[in-house]
Amino acid sequence: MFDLDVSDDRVAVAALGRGIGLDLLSPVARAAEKQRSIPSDVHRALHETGLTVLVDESHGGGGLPSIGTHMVAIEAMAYGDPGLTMAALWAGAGAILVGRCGSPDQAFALLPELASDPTKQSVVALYEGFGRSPSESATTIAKDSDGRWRVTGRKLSVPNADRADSLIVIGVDPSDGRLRAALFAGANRNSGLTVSEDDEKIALGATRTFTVTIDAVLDDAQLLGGASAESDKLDTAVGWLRLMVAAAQCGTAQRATDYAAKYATERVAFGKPIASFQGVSFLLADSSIRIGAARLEMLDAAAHLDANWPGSEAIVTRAVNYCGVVATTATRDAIQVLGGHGFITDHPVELWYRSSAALSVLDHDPLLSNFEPAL
Amino acid sequence: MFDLDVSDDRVAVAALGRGIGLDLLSPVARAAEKQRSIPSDVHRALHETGLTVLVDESHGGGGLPSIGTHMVAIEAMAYGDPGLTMAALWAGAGAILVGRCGSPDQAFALLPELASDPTKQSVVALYEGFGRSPSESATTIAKDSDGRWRVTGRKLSVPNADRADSLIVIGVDPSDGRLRAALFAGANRNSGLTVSEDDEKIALGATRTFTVTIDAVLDDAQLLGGASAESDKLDTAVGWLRLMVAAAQCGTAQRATDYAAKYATERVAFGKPIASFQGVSFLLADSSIRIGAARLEMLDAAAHLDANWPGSEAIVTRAVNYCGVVATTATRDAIQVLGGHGFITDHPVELWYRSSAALSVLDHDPLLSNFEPAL
Amino acid sequence: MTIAHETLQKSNTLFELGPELQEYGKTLTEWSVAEVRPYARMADETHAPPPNWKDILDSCPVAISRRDRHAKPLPDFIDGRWVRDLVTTEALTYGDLWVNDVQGSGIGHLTVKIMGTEEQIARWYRPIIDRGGQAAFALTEPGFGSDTSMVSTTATRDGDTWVINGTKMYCSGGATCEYVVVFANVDRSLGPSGIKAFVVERGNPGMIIAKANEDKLGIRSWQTTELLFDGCVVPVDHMLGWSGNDGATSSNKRQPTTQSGRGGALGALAQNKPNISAMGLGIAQASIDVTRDRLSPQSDSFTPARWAKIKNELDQMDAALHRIRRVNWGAQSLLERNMANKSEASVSKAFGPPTFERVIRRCMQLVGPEGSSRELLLEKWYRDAKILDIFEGSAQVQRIIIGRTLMGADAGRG
Amino acid sequence: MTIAHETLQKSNTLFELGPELQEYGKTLTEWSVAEVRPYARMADETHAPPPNWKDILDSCPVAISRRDRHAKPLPDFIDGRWVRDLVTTEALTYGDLWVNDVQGSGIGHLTVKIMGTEEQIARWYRPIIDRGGQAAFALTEPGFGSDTSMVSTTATRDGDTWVINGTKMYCSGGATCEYVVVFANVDRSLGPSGIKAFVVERGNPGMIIAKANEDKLGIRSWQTTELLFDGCVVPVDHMLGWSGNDGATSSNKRQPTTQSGRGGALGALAQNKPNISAMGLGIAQASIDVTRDRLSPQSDSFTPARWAKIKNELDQMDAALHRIRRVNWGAQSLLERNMANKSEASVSKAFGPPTFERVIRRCMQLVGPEGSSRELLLEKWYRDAKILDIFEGSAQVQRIIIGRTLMGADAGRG
Repeated sequence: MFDLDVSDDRVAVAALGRGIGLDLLSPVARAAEKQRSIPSDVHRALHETGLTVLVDESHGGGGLPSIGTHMVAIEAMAYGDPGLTMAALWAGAGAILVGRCGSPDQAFALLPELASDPTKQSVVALYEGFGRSPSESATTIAKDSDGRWRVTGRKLSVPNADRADSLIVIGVDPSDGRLRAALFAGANRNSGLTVSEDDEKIALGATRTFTVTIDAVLDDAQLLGGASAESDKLDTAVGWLRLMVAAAQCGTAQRATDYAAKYATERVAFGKPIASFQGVSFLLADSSIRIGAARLEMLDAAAHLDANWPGSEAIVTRAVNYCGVVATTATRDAIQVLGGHGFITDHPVELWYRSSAALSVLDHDPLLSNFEPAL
Repeated sequence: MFDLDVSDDRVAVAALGRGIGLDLLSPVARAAEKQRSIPSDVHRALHETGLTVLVDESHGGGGLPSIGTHMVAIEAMAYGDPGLTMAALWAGAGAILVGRCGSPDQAFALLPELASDPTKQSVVALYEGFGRSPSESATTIAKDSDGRWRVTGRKLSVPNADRADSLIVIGVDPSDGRLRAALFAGANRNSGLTVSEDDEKIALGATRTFTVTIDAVLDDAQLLGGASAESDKLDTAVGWLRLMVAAAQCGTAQRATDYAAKYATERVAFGKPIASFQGVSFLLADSSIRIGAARLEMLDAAAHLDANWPGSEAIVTRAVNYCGVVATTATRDAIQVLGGHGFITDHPVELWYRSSAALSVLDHDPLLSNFEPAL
Repeated sequence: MTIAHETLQKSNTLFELGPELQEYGKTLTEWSVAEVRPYARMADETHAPPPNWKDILDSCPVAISRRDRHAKPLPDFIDGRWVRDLVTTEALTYGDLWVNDVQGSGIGHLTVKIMGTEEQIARWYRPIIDRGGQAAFALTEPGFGSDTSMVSTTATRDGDTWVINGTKMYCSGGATCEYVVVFANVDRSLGPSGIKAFVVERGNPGMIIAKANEDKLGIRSWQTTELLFDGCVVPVDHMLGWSGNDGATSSNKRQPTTQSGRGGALGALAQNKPNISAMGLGIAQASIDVTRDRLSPQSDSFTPARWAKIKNELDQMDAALHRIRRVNWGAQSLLERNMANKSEASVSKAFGPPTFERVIRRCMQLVGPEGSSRELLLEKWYRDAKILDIFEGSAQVQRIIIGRTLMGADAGRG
Repeated sequence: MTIAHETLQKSNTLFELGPELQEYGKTLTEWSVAEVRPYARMADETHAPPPNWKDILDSCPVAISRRDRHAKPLPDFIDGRWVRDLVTTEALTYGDLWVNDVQGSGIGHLTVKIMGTEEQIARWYRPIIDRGGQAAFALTEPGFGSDTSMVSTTATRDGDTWVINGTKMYCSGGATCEYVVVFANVDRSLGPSGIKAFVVERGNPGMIIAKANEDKLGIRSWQTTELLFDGCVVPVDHMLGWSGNDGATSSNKRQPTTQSGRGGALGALAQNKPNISAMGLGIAQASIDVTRDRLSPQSDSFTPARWAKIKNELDQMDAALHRIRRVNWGAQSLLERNMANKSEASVSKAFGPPTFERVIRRCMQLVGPEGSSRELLLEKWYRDAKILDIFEGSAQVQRIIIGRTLMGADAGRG
């Protein structure tokens, strides 16, 4: 059935997230960008919320939320700052994969530490560019003739690949075309991985990213969930990670629009608050319309993932791409409303403009949106 | 050099065309649509202007204008009514091809009659659909083993194919991939042609159109310009015919925008002329911006044709398609400004909305514009 | 701040219709393609629904607008009534939208329900609900559309009657309905607050059908009537929301107060906006499907690059429509929870229609030179679709509403 | 109505640049790629032009901004000076737009030329033209941008001097120029007509550089200065358009009249709008070319459908830019003929910038995860491009102007 969750619980999760975003993240957003990391006290506080590094209770964590609920929380935190929100999520992303898809041994080896120690990181090497969805990954995890697993590929924008305690590489098993994940942890953390740091990005500076070239040979035990891992669980978990970006885009777009809306009611030109001009108010109304549609698309994708719907990958790809269109447009239009003030760092809108652009390139599929001249 | 013609001469041509459009065509536009033809007095008057059936002086006509000048005149006439303008142009389109590309015998056989008798028609079978430019035509004009020419193909939206005195089919010579034209006139007018009338279109009712299936065998004398015809002349002449639609789109778009602009200054809502709301004025300003760009693109294509620039086909295709985008958008937005009044036949805007749509489908290449959701 | 685990673990239910409602929509869609669509061209050409429209409606597998509908209420679904109505509208319109104009009862009776006294509701609302019939709504005039404060039709008190004078346009069913709810100003010195609603029954002297149906770009079969009120006299108790018992006479200026004003009525009627969007979904989805069905067998006639572009565009259109569908469902699911959806309904109305036009236009263009021919319905739907962004508030009007939600009452005021 | 045959037969000349101007543009483009672009990242990171910028400019094969430019005027072309300037701007910016800020002389001196007396022109305009130097323009304040009637900086007459108080933002070159032309109101009771322009020379006491360069999203190397005027005293004859000889004293209220008002100055400066668009053409075209060069060798890494889409999009971008280029050329060719181009210049400014943003953003996205990295200049150009739709009038302001051309003075007034 179609059933939009507008419950008090949902509202409470959003309020919690907004509180974190506005009180904890927003004030340090620019500092974090400059220092290229999450300030450690903020990192600790985020870790305590249980919303960034997700570990179930049996491994000492706060429990895993549903994907839909997590997206609500992420959107709300990104309303404070998308760069810090994603930095914290990416630093702990491996926990989701291990928790959902790992073997008991793998979970035991990694999760308690991630749950208890905010300095521990588990990251995922996911993106490859070229518009590829995970199932189109050119990274392969193939069983070779002696029964071991050969992992080859090249992953882009891998967060903290130099310092993370564990790193999980997503690839395709050429024997059946299904997803597999290779776990680089402990003694095997670096074997077969070549890591080179990327230049700084237009935004998201709190996360350092790396290009990781993989040419490794693994035992069954290094496959996430072992040789018999269920790939549909991995499909869902990978979709979850990808969709976090869509949720962050919604939060960014909403914040920029709200900020510009407030500015428009206060700024006077030609004798009136500029909000009274339809050239301004329609621009923001359009953003508002699009954000609503994007949020529903993102939550719909989350619901498909929560239901383990087959074929969720395409829905996730579409949601991520549409949210990217909406956020880059909304942050752009927010600057436009602020005019010259939008272009200087006295206001945070330029940071959101950069952040949405940086998020939009990660998982971009050229087939799902178009270049269209403005006129 | 870049040199925009803003001369008095150009202004005079535009004024002449506007006079024809507004005084002669606009008043009978709806009647012509209903009766499925150009009213005969109007047809005669148009013929006398020398702007619709173009014949040089040596064959008794008023002389051929440059393509650029012709486009200015067409745009201006279409400002009155695009359906009648195109109906008259299509009915005499063959004169351009025969005049530019025909052999002396062909010109002598056809042109004097076309110049003197407004009831004579010479039409061109040009469009095939599937986004094809003429050079991609699936209609072939191929020399067969006994030295005759086999013409096969299927042409869409051929104007007045039942009654026209001559009909020229555009195709490709498979031996060199260049354009050729086959002339069906006199005793050969119908041989090898199967003609079936199309259903009425959304607009352009004054022109009846036909689907023409061709399977004919011709002598050299039936090839336009003979077996040794210069295909680059034909390239230019065919480009000319195609570009007429772009010019008509500009005129339609401009008229709809001007009409809506005037309405917006007169119609009052919420205590002011609606032009004072940026939601209205920006819509029309955007149309105005786009029309200016479309007109330059159309005139640029005309200038390329006038200069026999190689590779003009692509420029013409692009101009035709952009003018289609601009005109369908501008007529749509003009209705939007008129609101409910735009939707009823008391105002002519709905006719222009339909006309621009009908023109936009004829020569549409899906690669040159995009479907893009409004939001 | 902590939140209970069970709260965090609750997931959204899937944004898919329940299987029963999906099946219902499919059944209705198949019926409308089989029974409604064949009459689309005729309806357009004759500017009227097909003469046998009642029989056609009776053939519907669901009793939506069958003559026996009062005995057989619509099925309930776990998705709720409002989402069911959206599915119904889209499915019916998928055949063609001539059916929408004959399928309902208009909105006049809904206005009575919102603005009327209990007595008036019993007299004019209940019968329409119980045994069918149509009730028209006359607000728009030649001189205004969006700005409903500009009503220039007047109602002048004369003893136990009101005398109505003025012209109304775009009254759906104005020529065929049982009664018309007419908005008129009882005292122009009061400005917009003098605007009241009156029931004028069919055949009431002084109510003249100036034009039974406008000559329109699209929805030609919809009967949009121009009504002239020329000294039209109605009993005093025909003013909605007022019993006529305040002792006022023609000579005194004291005006009765009504239960719910024009604003309230328009607000309540605004709940219909997502259904307008659902209509557009019907014809836009039909356009995509018609185009795909027509072009797919001809795919070899396109260059590979063009065919790839076309396929991609048709997929993008499907996605765009589903995005709109989701927004509509979302807006109406608030009603299901008895929550206000004013802004969401405006979003729905602003979001869909401009995209429907683009979808249908692009489909015509992808089909090519034959795309604008009456051989197909695309050209009709392109003409029909244009009204969706005009009536019940253009995208511009909706943006004013949305802007005000965002920025307060002055937003977009100009 | 008949028109002479020779008139009808006259054809438009081709909308292509003359071969000499094409060659000139190519030479400049190659130079800017070779000499300007390598410093783009540094300029962005240091928020300043490279320290050797004068040497870089001197290496230019054309004497545009070389130190010897006054001895070697720019070549003439049959296309005319204004189109040449557009070609120049696009070609220079194709390397990177740090160069635009150091390449010109600002617009302060042009304001002197428009508003000044002959004496003032000789004193402040001619020297800049003859020997170079920079003259800044200070109009915008923290409290306004588009609405230039809101100037709150004041100039108070005190004997033979004016005393200026207020804050100005976004003064290009405000910290490095020879003088600033400052707009201030001499009598706020007069409203906007009290706004006059004053020359304040570098080092004048009371003119304080509050911030030498704003911390900005883009064009970081451009020196946009915040100036504080705190009891800044200038001689009475520093008010443009007035000799100071009307005998007015600090005690009387009679205000001098100026030759040409704020409107005239802004109008004349508006001729620069197409050059703003040309700047955007430079970086947008560079973005397309960089993207095509980067992706083409990797084409096999894309699926055929994606690569076809990307190629098609890059072609569409080229076409969109050429459309903008044509509009710019058209607007400035009117100036070549001494015709007004107010509306056309606004069209040019409204048309280009929003599309440049979209081109560059899309290029970043097509490149993928590395598209937003500082490894490439796309991310810089995306940040830089945003200013183009803001300064010298946003697309919104331009649409007001265009709407007024179409519909009269009330259009878009709100």
